[in-house]
Amino acid sequence: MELSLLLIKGLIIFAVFGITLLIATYSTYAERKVAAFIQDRVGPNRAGPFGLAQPLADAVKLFFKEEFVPANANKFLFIAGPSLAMLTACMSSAVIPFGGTLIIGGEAIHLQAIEVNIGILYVFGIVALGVYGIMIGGWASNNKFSLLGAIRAASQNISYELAMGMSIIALLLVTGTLSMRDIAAQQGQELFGISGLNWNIFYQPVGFLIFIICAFAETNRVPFDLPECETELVGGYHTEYSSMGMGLYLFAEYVNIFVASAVMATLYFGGYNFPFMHQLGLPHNVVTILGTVVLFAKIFFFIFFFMWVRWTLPRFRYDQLMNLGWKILIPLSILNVIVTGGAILLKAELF
Amino acid sequence: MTSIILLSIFGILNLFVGFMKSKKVLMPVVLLFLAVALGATMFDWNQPQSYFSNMLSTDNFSVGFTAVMVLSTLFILPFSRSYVVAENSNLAEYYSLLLFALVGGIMMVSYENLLILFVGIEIMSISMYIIAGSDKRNILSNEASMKYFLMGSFFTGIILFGIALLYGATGAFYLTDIAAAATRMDPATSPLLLMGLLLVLIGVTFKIGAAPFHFWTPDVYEGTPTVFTSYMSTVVKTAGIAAFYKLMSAAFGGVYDQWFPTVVAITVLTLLIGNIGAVAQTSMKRMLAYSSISHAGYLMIALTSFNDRSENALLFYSLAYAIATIAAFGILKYVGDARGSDDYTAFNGLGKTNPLLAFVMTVAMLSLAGIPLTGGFFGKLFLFSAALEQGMIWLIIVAVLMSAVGIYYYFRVIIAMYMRDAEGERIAVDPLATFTLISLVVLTVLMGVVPGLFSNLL
Amino acid sequence: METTAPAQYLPADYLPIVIQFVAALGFVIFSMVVTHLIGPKRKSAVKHASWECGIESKGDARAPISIKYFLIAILFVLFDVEVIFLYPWAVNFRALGLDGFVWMLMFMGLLLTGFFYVIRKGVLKWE
Amino acid sequence: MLTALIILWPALAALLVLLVKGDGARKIAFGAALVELVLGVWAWINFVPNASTQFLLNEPWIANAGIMFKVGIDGISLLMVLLTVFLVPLIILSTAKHRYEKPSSFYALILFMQTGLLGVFTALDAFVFYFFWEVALIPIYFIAGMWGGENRVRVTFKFFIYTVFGSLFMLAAFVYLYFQTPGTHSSEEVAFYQLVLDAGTQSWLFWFLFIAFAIKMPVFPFHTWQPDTYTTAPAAGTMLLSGIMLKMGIYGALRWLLPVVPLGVSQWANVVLVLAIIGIIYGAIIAIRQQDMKRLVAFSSISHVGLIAAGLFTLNHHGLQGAMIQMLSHGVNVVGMFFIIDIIQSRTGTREIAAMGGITQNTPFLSVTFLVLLLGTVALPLTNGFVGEFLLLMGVYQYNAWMGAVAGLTIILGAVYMLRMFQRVMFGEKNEITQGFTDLTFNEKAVLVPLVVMVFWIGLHPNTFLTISEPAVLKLLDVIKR
Amino acid sequence: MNDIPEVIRTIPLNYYLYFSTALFCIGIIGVLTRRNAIIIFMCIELMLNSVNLLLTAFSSYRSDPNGQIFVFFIMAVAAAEVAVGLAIIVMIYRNVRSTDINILNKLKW
Repeated sequence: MELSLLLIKGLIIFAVFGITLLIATYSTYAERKVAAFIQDRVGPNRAGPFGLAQPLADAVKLFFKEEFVPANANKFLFIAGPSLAMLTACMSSAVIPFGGTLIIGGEAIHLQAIEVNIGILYVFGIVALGVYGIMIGGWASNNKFSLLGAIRAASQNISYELAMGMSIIALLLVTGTLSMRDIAAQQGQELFGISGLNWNIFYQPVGFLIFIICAFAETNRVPFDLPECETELVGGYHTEYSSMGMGLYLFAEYVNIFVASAVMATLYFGGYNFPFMHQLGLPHNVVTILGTVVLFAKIFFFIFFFMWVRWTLPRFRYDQLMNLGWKILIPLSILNVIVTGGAILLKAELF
Repeated sequence: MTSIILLSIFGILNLFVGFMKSKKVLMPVVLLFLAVALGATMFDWNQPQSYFSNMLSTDNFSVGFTAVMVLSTLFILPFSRSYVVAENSNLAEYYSLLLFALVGGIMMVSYENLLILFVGIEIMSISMYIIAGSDKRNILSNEASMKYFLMGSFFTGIILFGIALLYGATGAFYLTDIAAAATRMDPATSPLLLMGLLLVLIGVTFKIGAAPFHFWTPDVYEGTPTVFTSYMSTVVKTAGIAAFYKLMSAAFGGVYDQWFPTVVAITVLTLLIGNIGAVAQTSMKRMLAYSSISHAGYLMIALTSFNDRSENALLFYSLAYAIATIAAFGILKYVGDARGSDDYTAFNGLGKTNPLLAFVMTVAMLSLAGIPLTGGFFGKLFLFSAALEQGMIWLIIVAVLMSAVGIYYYFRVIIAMYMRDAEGERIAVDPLATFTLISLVVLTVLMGVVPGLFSNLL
Repeated sequence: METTAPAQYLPADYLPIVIQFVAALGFVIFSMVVTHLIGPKRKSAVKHASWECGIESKGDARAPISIKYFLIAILFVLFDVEVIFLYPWAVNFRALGLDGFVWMLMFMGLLLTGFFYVIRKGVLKWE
Repeated sequence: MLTALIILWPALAALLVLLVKGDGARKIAFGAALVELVLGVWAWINFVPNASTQFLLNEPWIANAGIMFKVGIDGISLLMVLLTVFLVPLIILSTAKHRYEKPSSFYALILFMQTGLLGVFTALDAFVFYFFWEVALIPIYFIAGMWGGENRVRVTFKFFIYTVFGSLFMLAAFVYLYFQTPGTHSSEEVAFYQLVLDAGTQSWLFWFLFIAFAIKMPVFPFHTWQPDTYTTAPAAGTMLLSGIMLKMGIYGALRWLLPVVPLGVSQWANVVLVLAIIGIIYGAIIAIRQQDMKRLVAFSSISHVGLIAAGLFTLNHHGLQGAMIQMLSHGVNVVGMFFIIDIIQSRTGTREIAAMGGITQNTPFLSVTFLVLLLGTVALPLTNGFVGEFLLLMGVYQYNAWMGAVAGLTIILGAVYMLRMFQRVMFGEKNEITQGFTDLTFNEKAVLVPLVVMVFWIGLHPNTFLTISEPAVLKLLDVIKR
Repeated sequence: MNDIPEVIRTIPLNYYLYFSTALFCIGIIGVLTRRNAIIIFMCIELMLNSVNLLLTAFSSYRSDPNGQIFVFFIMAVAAAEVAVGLAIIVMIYRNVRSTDINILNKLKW
């Protein structure tokens, strides 16, 4: 790879990274604002205009807190836990295509950090590693609540990962590729004569439903936040954490929400494509930039959706959670795969 | 092939049969399954066929050994009656695991591709790891399971590395391709091939419990519940040795000279360790474990001789050995349960309290010792003949000497039964087991009087 | 379907992943080190004990927990691997056609049988 | 077919006996043995005295390996068959007084053993021979082990291991020979006879085969199992062992050693002869020192068998014929001796020579039969022992005069220990244990009278038997000298 | 995905061989020297994965997909083995409260 290309890639990576962190940071703010709105309160409003500096203040506060390690904890793992959680959260955004191609000086530049032809597997691989962060942290704390929280988190995550994988398989039947870029590009095709509307959600509504439910569970969000449900487990796996250890866990959660939203938007909601994108007759680069904007709009919507749900729905009981995962979602996703496969074959047969 | 499919389906079905309230129905159902599978196997007789783009083939060799294994299982199951009576909550699972292990075993005897061999070995081994630990509350059983598992998967890794090296050297997993490549290139100059062969050899040696990788056998056999031990020492061993033979003959027959010394060394070592180890035991179960090692040695004589006699000899010996061993373990189970010990002393006076059990045990021991009138004698005779035809006199001298040693420990049981005073009450044996024992004796004697019926099948 | 992926991959093509990894790692290390350096340190025996709602902590936290969790973990391992087998199939679904579909139906059938068995066995029953 | 019937009948009868409980077992077993005797005599009557093998049965056994189930009777076999069918009913009858535990098993085993013995004596295929050789061993092991005296476990086990160990070598040799036969291999006797092997091979084959037979006979120094086993086994077991089973070894050597590896034999005959003669002297000397009557007879048996072995390996007509006739005589005599010892033991409760005396005074019948058998054993002219030992000594003398001279000592030494025993036991003062000694019962007479008759029959008209075996022996010699 | 083999082929085959052999040997040494059942188990998995690597390398160099198919099977089987292995370890742990294999000495070797 030439150096220039590498530089551009590096630039994109750092941009994506920065945006990720930024969005994650402001998600905390958004969350509180949304909560306030739903509960008819004001929300943070002291730091900066409309309280916009609140996340920064929180971050600074976390930095200055005492870094506390319980006496009989495993020191190394205790620190490794949150680090790993954060690390994996940050890695997974690498393969998401944030836009089409920008043509600068005759050279096409993809607005994507890395293209690997197994992008979906990459995301899944990295996300699956996230469980280790929680598990290690909870175990290393040597606290009963932490351990229980960690184990709950682990079994919840792995349970929903199965249904998630299955729902993705149905999607793959439609797309025929594992590359995120290809999947995004496919959705730019025409549907009913409207370009940029060939979204997978129209082919995979059930799959999407399963996917989003699983995404909630994977990110430990309400109504699936049993690993940290304070009524039962104090703080769950991060009971013993303070300062940035705590901070990284919280942060990782929001990064994961962002990534999950981005993946959902890319896989099911057309990614950077938007209706009539090719019919408006705009220049290529403009379309690309517009597309990126549209993608972020979709992502924000999903992030909002996450928060909306959080402040609307009560938490599941653990057995309900497991039953939902194993006895409803998994069979449903398998059925979905079979129906999808059958439909595709039928279509190939008939037309 | 039919038997593989049937047994897999039966295994699954059986799991669901296990949901029924009464466990009593399990045994008849499984016996029926096995009988059907046995029948289906026999349909493939003299009708060689291959499946899955030649990865699997049924010929008389595979059908023969499949029949031996299915038959063995059929004979073993009746002895698990007490588990049925005890309403063991996981009984259906254990039965299914036996069926699955059988599937693995069948794959091991009918493979044409190392992939199938590997999958077969693993299906069988993994089932056996669980079976070994089936007495969950018993620490001995736990330990057996753990040891078997750790050792087993370790040696699986070694086999796999060997297979990978063979693949690197020959570029194929098919036995025929490997054979072609192995004869084409001079193995002496191909370290990859030799190393691969050696590693696979080591791994398979472990699986059949031959020295120097035999050390797990006594421990695992002792810890495992007796009925399942008999399964291990018969079905698993049969599958292992048949797979071993097939591998050596189909893939490495052309480079016989390369591996011959190693295999002879293993054989001799196995014979020595198995027999001498058995002499030192006070526990009948451990003795049978060592005896199974020694029989692995006898079976390996077929590998070293490696001519057109040895296949038949192998089949005959496997059958004779399996039948006798099943009878021995079956009785050991009854005696062990009733007298609370697996030692020789538990058998004291059995000839007075239970003449039938004692008689069957005597026949089994005579067969294992290779005394005429039993199948074991002709098994040994055929194996030794095959080796002698190849001119391996020294090997046979060792084997003969070790057979004489074998008589020593097998007869200790007979002595205990007939020449010591009874210590216990009469042991109750249910009719099905009695019937099985009698059939085992009849079969053993039949093999020992008219061996011609079984000796030229392949 | 148009493929925009580069025609050939070289090890160097995966460099961006390394960059991203370095960036993320850098961020994590940075934050942990900084908080370590600037945070206060006050030691106290009570504070360093495991937190159990203010009650004196008893025993080791790492005690055996319900077997159910292990079962879930084991089931996951099995099912996840089965799911992995579906990926190549799904990607090449159109090429494999009806035959592939039927085979996979058998595979799924077995998977579901196993699944059904597990449910009947009560593995997923939580009290 | 007759051969098959002869072989199989006792086995069938054994199964029948197994089903009978209690004392009936003995009666049925005795009946079966009498039927077997009739069959044997029937074979004798129909036997055409020439060198050929008669009543041949030749069925495929292990077809693919060319192994046939081939049995038949020639002159040598017939003598052994007759000996067996004659002795077994007497042995069964001799147990009448004993109340054995589980009689059905006991008598079934005896009959079963008879099958093995007859199979050995009629086998014409090496593997059939080996098969029956081992089959005969199992019942005697159980007879001795289950109904024997003290130390029976250890002693019988030693005996079993010893013999099996030896016979495994024989098996190995047979398998080797089998592969030397041309074409699709065969293990038939004639095929082995036709083999031409080089001297080196024959040399080691000789030892492989010889060890098996030497242990069975037993020849010095392979005899160590014998005295203990004879002493420990129940009377019937001892009679079976010494009367018939011992002949298996001699017969085996005659049939499967001498003609198969003649070069090997000629190479080692000297060694064997020396061993045999050492055995003669050794057995006799030890016998002199024995206090236990049963042990005394056991050692005397070693001595006598040594002579037979010596005669055998002289490889001349007299030696072989002597061996044949002496096998018969020894069978008759030794069974009689052991039975009488059993009678004495059952009346007095001991076998100690020193503890007894004066039995003659109230037992005329016993004394006479004992004396006759004893004189037969010490080879007094007109008794059976004389014919056999005379021929044997002649054979050995022909082979080597010095050896013949030393071997001749057997008669003198035999007379010493036998007569000494007779004198101490039967004459002298009565004491408390021999006080109430009663004479023979009807059953005992029924056993002893036929034996006494045989002693004189063989002694006075040995040609009845010699003519049976003569052609076969001559033919055998031809094969050996080929 | 036809190009991945070419990527793999930019590194000499022997390097793969050395590397996976090294991994394999580490696994073996681990199995032989460690006393904790879980660690032994992990070492076994390491051995299996070194085989996977080797098979993939060979497969690429020979442009023969069979090797990779084999890898799939190894993975599936290894998963089953993991499941069973963990179950056994848990079973033992619940009985003796330890995963140290030295505790398992009720049966003499």
